[in-house]
Amino acid sequence: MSLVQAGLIAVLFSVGTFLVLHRSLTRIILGVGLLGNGVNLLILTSGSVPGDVPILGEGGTELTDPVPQALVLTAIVIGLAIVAFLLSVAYRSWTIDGNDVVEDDISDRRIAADPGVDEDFGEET
Amino acid sequence: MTGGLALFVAAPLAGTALCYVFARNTALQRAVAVTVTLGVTVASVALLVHVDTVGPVTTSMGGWPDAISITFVADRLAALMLVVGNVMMFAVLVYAIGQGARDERSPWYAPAYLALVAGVSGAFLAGDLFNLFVCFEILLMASYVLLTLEGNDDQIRSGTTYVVLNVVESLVLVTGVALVFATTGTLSMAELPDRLAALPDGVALGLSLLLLIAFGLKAAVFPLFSWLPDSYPAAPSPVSAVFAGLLTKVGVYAILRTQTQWFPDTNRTLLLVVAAATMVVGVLGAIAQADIKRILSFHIVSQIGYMIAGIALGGVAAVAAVVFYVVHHIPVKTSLFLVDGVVEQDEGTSQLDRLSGLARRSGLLAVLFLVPALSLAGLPPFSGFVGKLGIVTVGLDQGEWWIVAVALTVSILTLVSMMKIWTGAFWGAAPERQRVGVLRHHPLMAAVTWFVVALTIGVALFAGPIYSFAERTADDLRPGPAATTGTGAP
Amino acid sequence: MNARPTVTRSTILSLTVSGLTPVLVLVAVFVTFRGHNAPGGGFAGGLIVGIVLVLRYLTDGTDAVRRLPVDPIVVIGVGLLLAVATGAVPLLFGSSFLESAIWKVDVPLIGSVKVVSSAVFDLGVFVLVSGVVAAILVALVEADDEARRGETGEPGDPGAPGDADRTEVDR
Amino acid sequence: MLILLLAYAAAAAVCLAGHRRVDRSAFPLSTLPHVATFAWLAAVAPGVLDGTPLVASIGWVPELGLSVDLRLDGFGLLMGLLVSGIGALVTTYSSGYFGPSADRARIAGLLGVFAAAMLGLVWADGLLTLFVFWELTSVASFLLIGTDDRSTTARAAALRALLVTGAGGLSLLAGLVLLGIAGGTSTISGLIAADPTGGVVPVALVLVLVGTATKSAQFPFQFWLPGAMAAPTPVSAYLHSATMVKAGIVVVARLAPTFADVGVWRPVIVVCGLGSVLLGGIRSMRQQDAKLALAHGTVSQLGLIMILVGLGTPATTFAGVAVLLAHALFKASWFLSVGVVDHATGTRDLRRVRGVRRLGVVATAIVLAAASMAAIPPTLGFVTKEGALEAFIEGGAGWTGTVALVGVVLGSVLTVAYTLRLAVGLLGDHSVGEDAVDPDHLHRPGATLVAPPVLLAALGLVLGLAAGPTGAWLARVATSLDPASGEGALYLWHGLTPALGLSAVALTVGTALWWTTRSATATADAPRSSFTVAYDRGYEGVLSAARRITGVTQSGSLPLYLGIVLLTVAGAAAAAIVTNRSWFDLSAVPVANSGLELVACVATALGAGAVVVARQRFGAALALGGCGYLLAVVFLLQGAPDLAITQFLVETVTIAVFLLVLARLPQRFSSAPDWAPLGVRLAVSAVVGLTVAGFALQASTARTEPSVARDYVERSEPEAGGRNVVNVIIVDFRGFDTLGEITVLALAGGGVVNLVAAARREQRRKHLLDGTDVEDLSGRAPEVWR
Repeated sequence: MSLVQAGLIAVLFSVGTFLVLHRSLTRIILGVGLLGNGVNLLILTSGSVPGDVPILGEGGTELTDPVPQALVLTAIVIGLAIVAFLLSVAYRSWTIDGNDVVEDDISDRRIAADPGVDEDFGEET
Repeated sequence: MTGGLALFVAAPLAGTALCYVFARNTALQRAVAVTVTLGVTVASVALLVHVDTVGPVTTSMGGWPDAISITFVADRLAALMLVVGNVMMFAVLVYAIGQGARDERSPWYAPAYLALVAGVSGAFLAGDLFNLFVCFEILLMASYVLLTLEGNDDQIRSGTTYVVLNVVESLVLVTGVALVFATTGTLSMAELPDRLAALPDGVALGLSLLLLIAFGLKAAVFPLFSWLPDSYPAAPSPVSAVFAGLLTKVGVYAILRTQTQWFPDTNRTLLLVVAAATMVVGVLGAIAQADIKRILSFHIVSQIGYMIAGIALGGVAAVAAVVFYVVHHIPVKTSLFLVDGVVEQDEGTSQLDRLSGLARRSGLLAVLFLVPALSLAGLPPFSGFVGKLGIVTVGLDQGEWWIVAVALTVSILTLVSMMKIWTGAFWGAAPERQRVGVLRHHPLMAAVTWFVVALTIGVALFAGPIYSFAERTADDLRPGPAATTGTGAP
Repeated sequence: MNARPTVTRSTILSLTVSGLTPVLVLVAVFVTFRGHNAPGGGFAGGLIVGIVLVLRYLTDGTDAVRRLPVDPIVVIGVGLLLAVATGAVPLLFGSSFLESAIWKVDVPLIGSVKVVSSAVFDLGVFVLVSGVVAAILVALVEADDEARRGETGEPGDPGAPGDADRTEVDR
Repeated sequence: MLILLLAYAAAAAVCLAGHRRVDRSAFPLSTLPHVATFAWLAAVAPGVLDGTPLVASIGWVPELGLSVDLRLDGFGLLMGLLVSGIGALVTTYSSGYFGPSADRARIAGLLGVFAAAMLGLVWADGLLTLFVFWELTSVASFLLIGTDDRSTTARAAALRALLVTGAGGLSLLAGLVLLGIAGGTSTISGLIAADPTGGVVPVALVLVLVGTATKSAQFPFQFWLPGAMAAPTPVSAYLHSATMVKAGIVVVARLAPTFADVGVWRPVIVVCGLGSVLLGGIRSMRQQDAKLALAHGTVSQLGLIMILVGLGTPATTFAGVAVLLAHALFKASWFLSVGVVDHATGTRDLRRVRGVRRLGVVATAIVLAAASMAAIPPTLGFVTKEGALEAFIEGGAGWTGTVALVGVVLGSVLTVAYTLRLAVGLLGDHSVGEDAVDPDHLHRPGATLVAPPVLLAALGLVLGLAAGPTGAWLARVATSLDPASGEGALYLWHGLTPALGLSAVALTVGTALWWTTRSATATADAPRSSFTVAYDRGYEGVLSAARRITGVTQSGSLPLYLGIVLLTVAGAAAAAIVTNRSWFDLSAVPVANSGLELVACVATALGAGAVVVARQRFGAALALGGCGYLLAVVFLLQGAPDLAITQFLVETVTIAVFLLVLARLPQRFSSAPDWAPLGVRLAVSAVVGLTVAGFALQASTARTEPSVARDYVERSEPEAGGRNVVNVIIVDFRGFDTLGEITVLALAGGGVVNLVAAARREQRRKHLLDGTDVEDLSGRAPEVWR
């Protein structure tokens, strides 16, 4: 991993993090996409150094490690699956209330809003 | 058994494939699902017996040498988890068929459920770190589909939280896995302990923490738990029953393996603090809720704390206690959610303020709730007591008094909140409104609930054999001879 | 609705794409089988088929996507089944799951060709990936189409005009 | 022994499962195991009393020292006789007490469960066996107190009793486990033999005493017991006076001879015991409900017994056993009599009750039980109280014994006073308030109701008269607790001793106290005990604290959750970086592998930045795609053409899906309220990026062993038949991963189709509701798609 690559990983993670911390699901998905890119780059660069293409018989002698590549391939496809699914969630969310904002959980807010109030279940006389 | 282990994943996957092919015939899908889950359940019992009597089984995919291929390893722990997991999955599948809700008739239910079976089994058996990640992805994606099956308002909102957080978990996990490969050059879990031990302290610490965060989020430990109580209650009861009983335990299983075998004694204090916080925050959350499903969901969190505490304490006795705790907890938690499903089916709600006098309507249902509820609170003679006793004994033995004090306090608070359900929903006058004739739930639902509750009682009755099995399991998990010092085992 | 990838249909483009479809699919298959010895493979092949489908949608509109010869979901199932079966067959012969076999086959004109059983596995991947992309595409396109037919503004808020949210500015 | 316990369980199971079918026969059925047990105990008594305990054991979880170890010694025999004997009487009584409308089968079944648990408790030798049965009695008691579950008070009382005794039980558990570890044993007999010492023992003992105090309703945990009177009277008679509340005393009695000399033991016992003696006595004087007055009296009496057995000298131990027997007999008789009165007159209010004297033999029982309770000769109550005072005077327990003596005498004064008040209140005809009961309309009780209290009261008299033989027999019982207790004896008359004097003083002063206060306290309503108030406050406090804390920990906000998770990740990476000392050695790390790489990386970073800056969804999606394409170049430069191709294709498909979805969404991002200021979010993002990348950089230089890839490269062509190693890994070496990943893809495809179909279903529904005519598309696509 070169410093530039590390820097790119840092940028991708930072930007991805910044995006997932939004309330708009689309932005979260964009962030997930960037984080995925960052992770893929991390897998590839931390596990291998640049070298010749790992295809035998092409004259390469200093083959780069093929294992991280295989792992990234798997990760890329899983990333595609996740992004596609999340997009359909965004789509469904839009058909419910016309936007893709991720709302806070209602029950949680209710409890946080009035901590003093206590439901009576008959414990008290 | 050269290639047999692969079938625990391949068979459900073939089932998933068939369900896609039969997408227009849910009856056929259902038949496939029942056949496959029953088959793997029976097979996993056979495997357990084999592993316990003969020894661990290893299968390498593709027939390559173990070090370079993906392996499945069935040691005692994996086989045990496989049995408990598959039995629960099968039971809940039958329950769901009995419930006959809209979800179960969805053409996506059966394939996703089978994939969940495959993913969970794969996660238990995985002998390769990256493959473990892939199996996690299978079970996660299946759970995403199951959680949003109906696609209604509630499910989408809570499903979003669930999906996004678990996606981030996946990213953390794969980062951890990648860095493990980057530092050790292998993904074979059999080779990892030695190679990880050779790493500089800081790197090993970072890797252990990354994996801990990933698995801890799955297991819902403090401070990574908040998504769970928000998302599980929105799922249909059979789905949340499986999620509650099983999915968090996959995380615990992974933590158990990684922390005891790869990073022994690394994060003891951290884990103890995390465990205590998890117990307390979970149980307080449960007390604060007014809905059965939400109370039960918070208890998942709280109970995970006990397991983490056992893992933190370390040593054969503690690990045995954790193994037993996991085995006890899965059916207990599942059965509570199943009871909740019956209640919801009959009464149309799980809100405590809208329920009353259930015990008068059905004494049997009351028993079905009370047994696992008391077990959850750790009261004897139920299985929860044995589990809790194991952890308490080890804690006192090792002189970690404060964690024992926390554990016992939390257990009385657990009792408080379970009795809140009992006094709120089961006691009291039966409601004024018209009783809808006979109870509406399908006999299959009641039968399965009975079966699972009977299992929990069975776990209590046969706690002795199960516990000694757990000790043998813990013995298997003992880290290499170099690391055994310092963990006191009586 | 300038936002939608609405299509100004060019007949020439349309004819070109539909004419090229079989070729492109053949290319995809080729990429799949070539993968064992050169960059490519089942994923790449499957994704190419998916992209071809996208192109068809862009040029010919929804009908091109809707009138697929087979149900994409069944395709997904078949692909997965193919992959699992490739893995399981060796079990019947006492080998390991996914154990590969290599046969040398003499094909007229081409000569001796090495056939690897894992190529069947890759074929399964190819089929499945094509199916998944097609399924997602068909679902979204159909929904889009239907929504346009029953145009009544934004579904979440039937009373409000559709562009209401669009004027909101991101902070 | 085990067979008997199983018999109880079986009878209880029949009652609970049979429910309405066994309704009528439930109580007769549940009497059978009691009778059998009593008979068996009587048969084995001689042998047991001769010092050869019967032992039974079944293993449960040997790894934890958990097993059902039973050991029937003399004390266990006495307790067993009480549990089964009074049990038989109570079930007989119950068959007359509960009408057809009551849930007889349930009560009978739970009583059976309780009896089995109680027998297990008194016979338990295993430390954990004891705890198991202990908690079982708590649960049974909880369910029985809540018999009338429609009543809010009953539910609250049941819960209070369960939580207090349950919490105490956990304290007991911790104490027992500690003692077990300290003594290296899992049984009580083993513990006594080992007599462990050391720093942990006092702590363990205090934990045990807390447990016993909760169960035996000792100060300051006594408050749950009066509330437990919400249970039906036979249940109260059995559980909350004769048996269950003795559980704590059983434990103390077994441990005291060995551990009384440990520093903390006696002070704790005396404080708890005296507190209960005095508080119970005073509160009893204030009650108008006869049953509540008895309940407070029970607290007081239990305090006395606790002190006696707790002091642990041979003499007090013997006296404690004797008082325990006397108390069980007269208190059960009292409760059952009050039940009869309630049954006959319809009230237990001392201000309203009249005409009890006309019930004849029941009135006699009340008189006899009262005499025993107030320690009037020649009842067993008197004889044993004398024995107790003798034991105190004899000394041996140091200053605590002296304090105890003074307290007990004061307690006796109170006992006399509240006994008189109760007896006169019930039997006198002075109460002629407006709502007083009309004595002419008494509901005559049947024989099953009358016989049990009379029998118990008469037994108290007979045993008192036969003080000598009774004392000798009890001495043999007490031997099992402390071999030195065998010399104890009871006398109806043993001369003018200080003890007799103290008894006389207690009687006189007590009578005087009753006389002076009888009118003052007769009208005041009992206030809610301050302990109960404290408990309720505590309970409410826990509930509201739980809500408050949960309001913080469970914000329900996804961005906040994500922020926490990502910060945790950053923390982990930072901890790793800091721990690693070789961090500053960057000399081995190149700035860039090639100039092209530098350009590609910077371009990709700019692409990522564009995603954030983009104001419109389309722009952002395209920027994401562009960033992905550029990343493909970075991959290519690293020597990964397969990756580059796949990344390129995936990115294309992603953009297509993005655009299809975004086509329907609003163009711009909606402005939602932010959970944190921009600065914080930026800082979090930067920290996450830097720490993760930093740790990755560090880790990438830490490789210790060669990669497994060497094997793959070597075997790829000859054994797997492929030259593209990456592809061979994917489809062969690691084909199983690929199988998993295409499953994920398949599932996602299904999930997307499902959610889009759900959206369409809803849209169609809405259109139907709107009345908009929608073209029916159902003929076109298969059902799955809709």
